[in-house]
Amino acid sequence: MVETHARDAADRTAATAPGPQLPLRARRSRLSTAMRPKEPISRPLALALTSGCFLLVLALWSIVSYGELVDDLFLPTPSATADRLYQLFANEGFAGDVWSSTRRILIAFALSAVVAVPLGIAIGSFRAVQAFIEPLVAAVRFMPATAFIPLFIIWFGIDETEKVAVICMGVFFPLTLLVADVSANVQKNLLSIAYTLGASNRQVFTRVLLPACWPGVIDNLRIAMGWAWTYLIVAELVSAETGIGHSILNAGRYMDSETVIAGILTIGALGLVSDALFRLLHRRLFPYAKGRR
Amino acid sequence: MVETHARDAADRTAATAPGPQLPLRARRSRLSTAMRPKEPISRPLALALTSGCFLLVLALWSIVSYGELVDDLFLPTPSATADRLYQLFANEGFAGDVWSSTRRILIAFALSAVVAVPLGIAIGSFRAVQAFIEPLVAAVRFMPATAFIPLFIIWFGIDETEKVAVICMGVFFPLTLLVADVSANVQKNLLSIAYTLGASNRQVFTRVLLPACWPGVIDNLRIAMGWAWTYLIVAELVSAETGIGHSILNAGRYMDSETVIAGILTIGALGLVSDALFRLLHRRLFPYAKGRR
Amino acid sequence: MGAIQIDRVTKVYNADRRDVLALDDVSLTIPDGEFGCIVGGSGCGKSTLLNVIAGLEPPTEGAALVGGRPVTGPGPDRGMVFQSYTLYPWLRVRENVEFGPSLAGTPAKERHGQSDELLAQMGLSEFADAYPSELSGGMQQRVAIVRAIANDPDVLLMDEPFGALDALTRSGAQRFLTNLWEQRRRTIAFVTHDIDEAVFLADRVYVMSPRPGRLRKEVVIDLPRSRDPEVLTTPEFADYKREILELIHETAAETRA
Amino acid sequence: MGAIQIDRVTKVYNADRRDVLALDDVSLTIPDGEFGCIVGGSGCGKSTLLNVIAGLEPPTEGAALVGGRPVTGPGPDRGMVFQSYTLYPWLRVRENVEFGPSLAGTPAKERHGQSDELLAQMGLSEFADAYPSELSGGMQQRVAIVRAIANDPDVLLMDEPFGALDALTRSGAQRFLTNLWEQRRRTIAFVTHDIDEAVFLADRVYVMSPRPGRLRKEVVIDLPRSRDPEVLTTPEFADYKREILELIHETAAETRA
Amino acid sequence: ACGSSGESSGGASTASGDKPVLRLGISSYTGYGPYFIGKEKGFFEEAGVDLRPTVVGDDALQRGVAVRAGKLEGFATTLDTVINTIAKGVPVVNVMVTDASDGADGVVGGDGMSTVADLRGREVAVQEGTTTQFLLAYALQRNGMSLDDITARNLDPSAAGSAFVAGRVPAAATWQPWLDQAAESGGTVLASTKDYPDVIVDTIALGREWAEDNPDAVRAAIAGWDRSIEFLRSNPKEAIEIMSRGLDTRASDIEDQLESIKFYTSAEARRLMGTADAPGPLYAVADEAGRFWSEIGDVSTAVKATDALDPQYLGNG
Ligand SMILES: Nc1ncnc2c1ncn2[C@@H]1O[C@H](COP(=O)(O)OP(=O)(O)OP(=O)(O)O)[C@@H](O)[C@H]1O
Ligand SMILES: Nc1ncnc2c1ncn2[C@@H]1O[C@H](COP(=O)(O)OP(=O)(O)OP(=O)(O)O)[C@@H](O)[C@H]1O
Ligand SMILES: [Mg+2]
Ligand SMILES: [Mg+2]
Repeated sequence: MVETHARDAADRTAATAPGPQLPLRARRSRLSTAMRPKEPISRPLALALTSGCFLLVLALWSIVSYGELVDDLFLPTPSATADRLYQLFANEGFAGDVWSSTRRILIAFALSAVVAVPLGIAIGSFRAVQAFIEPLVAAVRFMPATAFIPLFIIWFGIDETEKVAVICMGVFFPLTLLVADVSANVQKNLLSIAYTLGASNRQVFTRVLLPACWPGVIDNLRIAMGWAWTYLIVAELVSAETGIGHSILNAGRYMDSETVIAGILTIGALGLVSDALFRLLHRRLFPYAKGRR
Repeated sequence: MVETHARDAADRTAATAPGPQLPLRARRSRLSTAMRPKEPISRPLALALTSGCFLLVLALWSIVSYGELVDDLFLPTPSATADRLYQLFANEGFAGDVWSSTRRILIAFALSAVVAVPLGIAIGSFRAVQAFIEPLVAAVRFMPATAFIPLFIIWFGIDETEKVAVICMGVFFPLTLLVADVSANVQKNLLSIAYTLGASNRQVFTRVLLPACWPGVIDNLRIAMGWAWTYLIVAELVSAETGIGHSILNAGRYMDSETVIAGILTIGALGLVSDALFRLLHRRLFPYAKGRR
Repeated sequence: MGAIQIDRVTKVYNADRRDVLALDDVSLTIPDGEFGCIVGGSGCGKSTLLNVIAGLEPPTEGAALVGGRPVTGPGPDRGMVFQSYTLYPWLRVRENVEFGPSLAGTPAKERHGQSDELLAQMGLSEFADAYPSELSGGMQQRVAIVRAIANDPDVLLMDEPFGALDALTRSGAQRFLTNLWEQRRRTIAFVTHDIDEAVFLADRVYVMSPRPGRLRKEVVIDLPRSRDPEVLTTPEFADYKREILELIHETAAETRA
Repeated sequence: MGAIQIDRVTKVYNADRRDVLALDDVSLTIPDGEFGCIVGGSGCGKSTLLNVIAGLEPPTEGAALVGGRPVTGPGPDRGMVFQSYTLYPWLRVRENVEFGPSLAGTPAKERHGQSDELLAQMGLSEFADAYPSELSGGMQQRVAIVRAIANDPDVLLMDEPFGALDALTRSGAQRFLTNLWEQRRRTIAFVTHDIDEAVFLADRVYVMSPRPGRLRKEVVIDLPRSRDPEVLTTPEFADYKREILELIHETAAETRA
Repeated sequence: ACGSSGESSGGASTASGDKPVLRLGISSYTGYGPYFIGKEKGFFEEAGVDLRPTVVGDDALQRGVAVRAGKLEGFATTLDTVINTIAKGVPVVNVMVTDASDGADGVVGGDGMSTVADLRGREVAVQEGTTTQFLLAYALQRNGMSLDDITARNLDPSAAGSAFVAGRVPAAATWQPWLDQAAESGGTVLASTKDYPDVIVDTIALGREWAEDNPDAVRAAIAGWDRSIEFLRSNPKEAIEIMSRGLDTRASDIEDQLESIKFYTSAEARRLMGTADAPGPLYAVADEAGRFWSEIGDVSTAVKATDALDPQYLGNG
């Protein structure tokens, strides 16, 4: 994610300034280089900055909580949260909650993707399909999944189906539009060439358009994963006996803010893991696509 | 959004087939052309398809509801919904709800944009800023705004501020990442040229990088608007005395599905309007950027 | 086999409510087995003409005929090579080359034999398992040409295939193409904006003029085959080049007037 | 004013953990007021060299000097024109041309006077209020050149500025540039992969060889000024062209071996 | 838990055996914990009903939605909420009182407020359409006021509690543990269900038709509940553990909560509900709730106690 070059940027600029005036010049250009848009920085510096940011957040949190600037009823200390996190996993079967949330996400995500990807590809590829369905999808995209919960209870009941439906509702429509963009951006020449090589419409679709779309699709699935977590919490708000969202909400009810924060951090961590997995998948599936982030 | 050419696609293909065998060929190629990826269609056909889709949805809704395939407690009829919509606006001051929701969205959206756009541009432009803050933003993106509501109530109270904060929380992080992408994609040559024309780092930033980012930024703001509505409903779920979300949720509790559907349709319509406004803004602000959707 | 005939073709694009007359009543013939080059300034309809022959764009009026049969859509009898690299990035070089035959259902064994032979002939054997992104631009264009050839089309349509190559790579690619053509003698319609390239490669050069796109003149290049780069510095070559350049300048002057 | 001196410049890029030696101990001088062309196959470091002179890339070793002063970063004394159109799309033609002076705080009135004059000289007056997207590629590159000139740099650095233009537009742009240069006599470093273009434009042609990028030879082009397109068909021209082509072929053969 | 509810989603009303299935919607409120005791210990099975407690959110009215949609046979919630649900056209009936809030719900005030009367003209966080709103209205009415005399801020009860503790609202209608927390943070509990016993009571509400069709199952559910309560009283430690697991709530939180809940068996329920001929004290509360919901304008007609309470299944002891 962070592009770096092995040598320090400041060193490199300094190298252009020969002679005795180097110290002063080097100092000036060090600053000026850091301020230069798109100038790469060294990998160690990048790592230091990234950790620095997380440490800074931790430090702020510590000051506010240990320093009792905020009641620990509302913001527990880092150590209390860590302890709670340990307790949750070690003794309270939190792993089960994590799993049931993850399972809901995976099912909903798979269902959404299974429909959104083909539909999106069709929208981006066939003007008729686009004209037919895109405006509807664009309108529904704005309709909040949360508002459908009462209807979903009626239609799907109160078990897993309903929770999965809420996530699907939140993920499906924007994902469809993103995938439509991907397939609309496939170069027309790639298709034209296939026709001149004797491909039927069907072959152009399956053997050119689809493979050309996959890398972009995987990228957008990664982005959509973030939304899924948001809607999961909304879904678990209404009815659930398990799940991270359920734990967070239950804990909120019993003034257990350690658990609330522990749950939120768990989701953040899971998110980063899913991001990383998607990036790995991308690299594995598309060895030919280099230089993507 | 729908690209069309003035002449019918089928006609055009047919024109290549001369002589007496035209009817048969024309029919075959009419179908085959429609199936050809990226083939443009005529504007009237596109319009017909778009309206066809909305009419189809309406027809299905009518069959299911008037045909009493579903209890009208759960799915009201179109006419009942229309009537309810009229009642809401005419006699129940629904316009006030619409306005208070819209106001929340506008404020939250403006606040998010005011921070996310500069921050995103900085992340995309300065490697150091990127290394520092992007991983944090990426992690927080997954943390559901809903889970923060209790904390927000404590920090911001129960007024508008809290609701605005929830929307900001939901919109800010993903928007920042999108804007970062926009500015990371600005061609480096545009900046290089400015340096050779004597620009300072500051001038490169304000006079090249920023103007180069605006069109993409506006595009992404349009997309982010969709999320804002989702979070609005979440915010109004926990605490609100007014707003479309409040109306929908309250109605949902009382099994008043006419109002639920009427509210959802209102949001969909508002969404389409905001989409259209952003597109118009884009065209007005960036007359030089042609061919964008 | 196939001569290419363009019969009174007019092509109008409907762009943004404004009609563009891209080709205005163009007729020309590239005889069977000949190498035809189409030159002309930007926007004179060269690409449009090629697309009409390929069947990728229907003409508004008139017709294109290949081997005497009217063109109604794209097909494997007319191979195409574009300027920008259009190899399938997810396929290895060999798979790209075998793409056409595999569409037609040719058995893998037969395909491999054929592609091995072609790749060897073209000095690309060692890259058979590479992805396009691992090749230089020149090599990519060579693969694109091999891909078109592997499908054994009657005619080859090439739209500025060497436009993005540097001088050295380009002259290599030109030699590669002429060798190939001398072996196989397919009809070729080759679009370029490099006059040197046109004169060096062609049996006939078709000079077009822009706005609206019209055929200005057909110049028969009567230079002996096989040509090698030495021909570039002969006075005959210089004469052809001057003639064509003047034609182009004239058309430009007319258009401006 | 400024001669361009490259003094034992070595440039190593650190790409994906693999180091690329883009320039290996290159020294050359383009005398004050001369037109220098740099040619060579793809990847031989032409662009890198220009970027080092511009101050956009620091050399790993050695130094570039312009007008005797060492280069430490980009500055308005060295104007740049790239191949791909780098006009600012949100600025009108006039505003693009005035971009440099406006950065320096030149008053609007003065700026306008100067840009009006330059645009008129270059036959671009009627497009002063157009956006770049409304211009053809050739016109865009002319505006890019005018933009560099308007800033009155000591030297002009041009990286394949005409690479994307068709033959006709290109020869127009070449004449435009030589006229300009003959009036103003700035030192020019011009990268191209078109040998014709190099010989036609240059006082000196610097031939480079790739992997690693080295200066192969400096060829002094002793053709009379002002040159017109007729010179392209003279035997002297052909000789220079052949010499350079052979140098390039040799370097290519060596690299492959 | 998801597994078992998944199986029953088909809406089958008879189980694997001959025992009718009773899917009962609950929330994670401690007062509903005994259902898990009865289920785990087999008390319901033995009595002749396959009772399956199913957590459906904090929002009791959504349990009503689920009953109407045929996703549940019945639900447990407060009497006032059932009245509200009936008013919306969901045909359910209360067959049993299971517990009473004994300090679990209340109204807190700060700023030197000490009585309900001090609420006049003040801002009070209270969620529309919920039990806490009913309790607030009840308390106000006992003090000669009504909801019109305060400024209501719509806020979910937990959020209301935390907003009060954080000093964001001067008063709030909320529940435990926020009431205790509010008192600790310097607030005063102005009124709670300790002051108004047997006003906020939890009941078993069943689909009217289902109850009529399965009278034995209803009686079995009541019998199972009785045994669960006996178990809770005799084996509190194990019972709390079962409840903690079932409700996914810490045992210590459950213990705290139990202090403000009074459980009833069918004997006590008979006293509160009475019989059709001799209505118990709950009839008055039910009538009041019916009136309340119709007055604040959510529904047009006031539900009568006789439409909401059906003591026939309690037997005669
Ligand atoms: N799809 C299209 N829609 C509308 N106008 C088009 C389209 N394609 C080409 N044109 C217009 O038709 C004319 C001819 O275009 P064409 O691409 O055939 O020219 P060309 O000779 O290939 O030019 P170049 O040398 O720049 O490639 C131009 O004016 C162009 O703008
Ligand atoms: N930013 C960079 N990072 C890593 N390697 C680079 C970078 N820029 C150039 N190179 C490498 O340095 C070498 C020289 O590149 P350069 O772009 O200077 O060549 P060039 O002569 O301009 O080629 P072309 O004719 O293709 O423009 C090449 O091998 C190239 O891959
Ligand atoms: Mg073209
Ligand atoms: Mg270069």
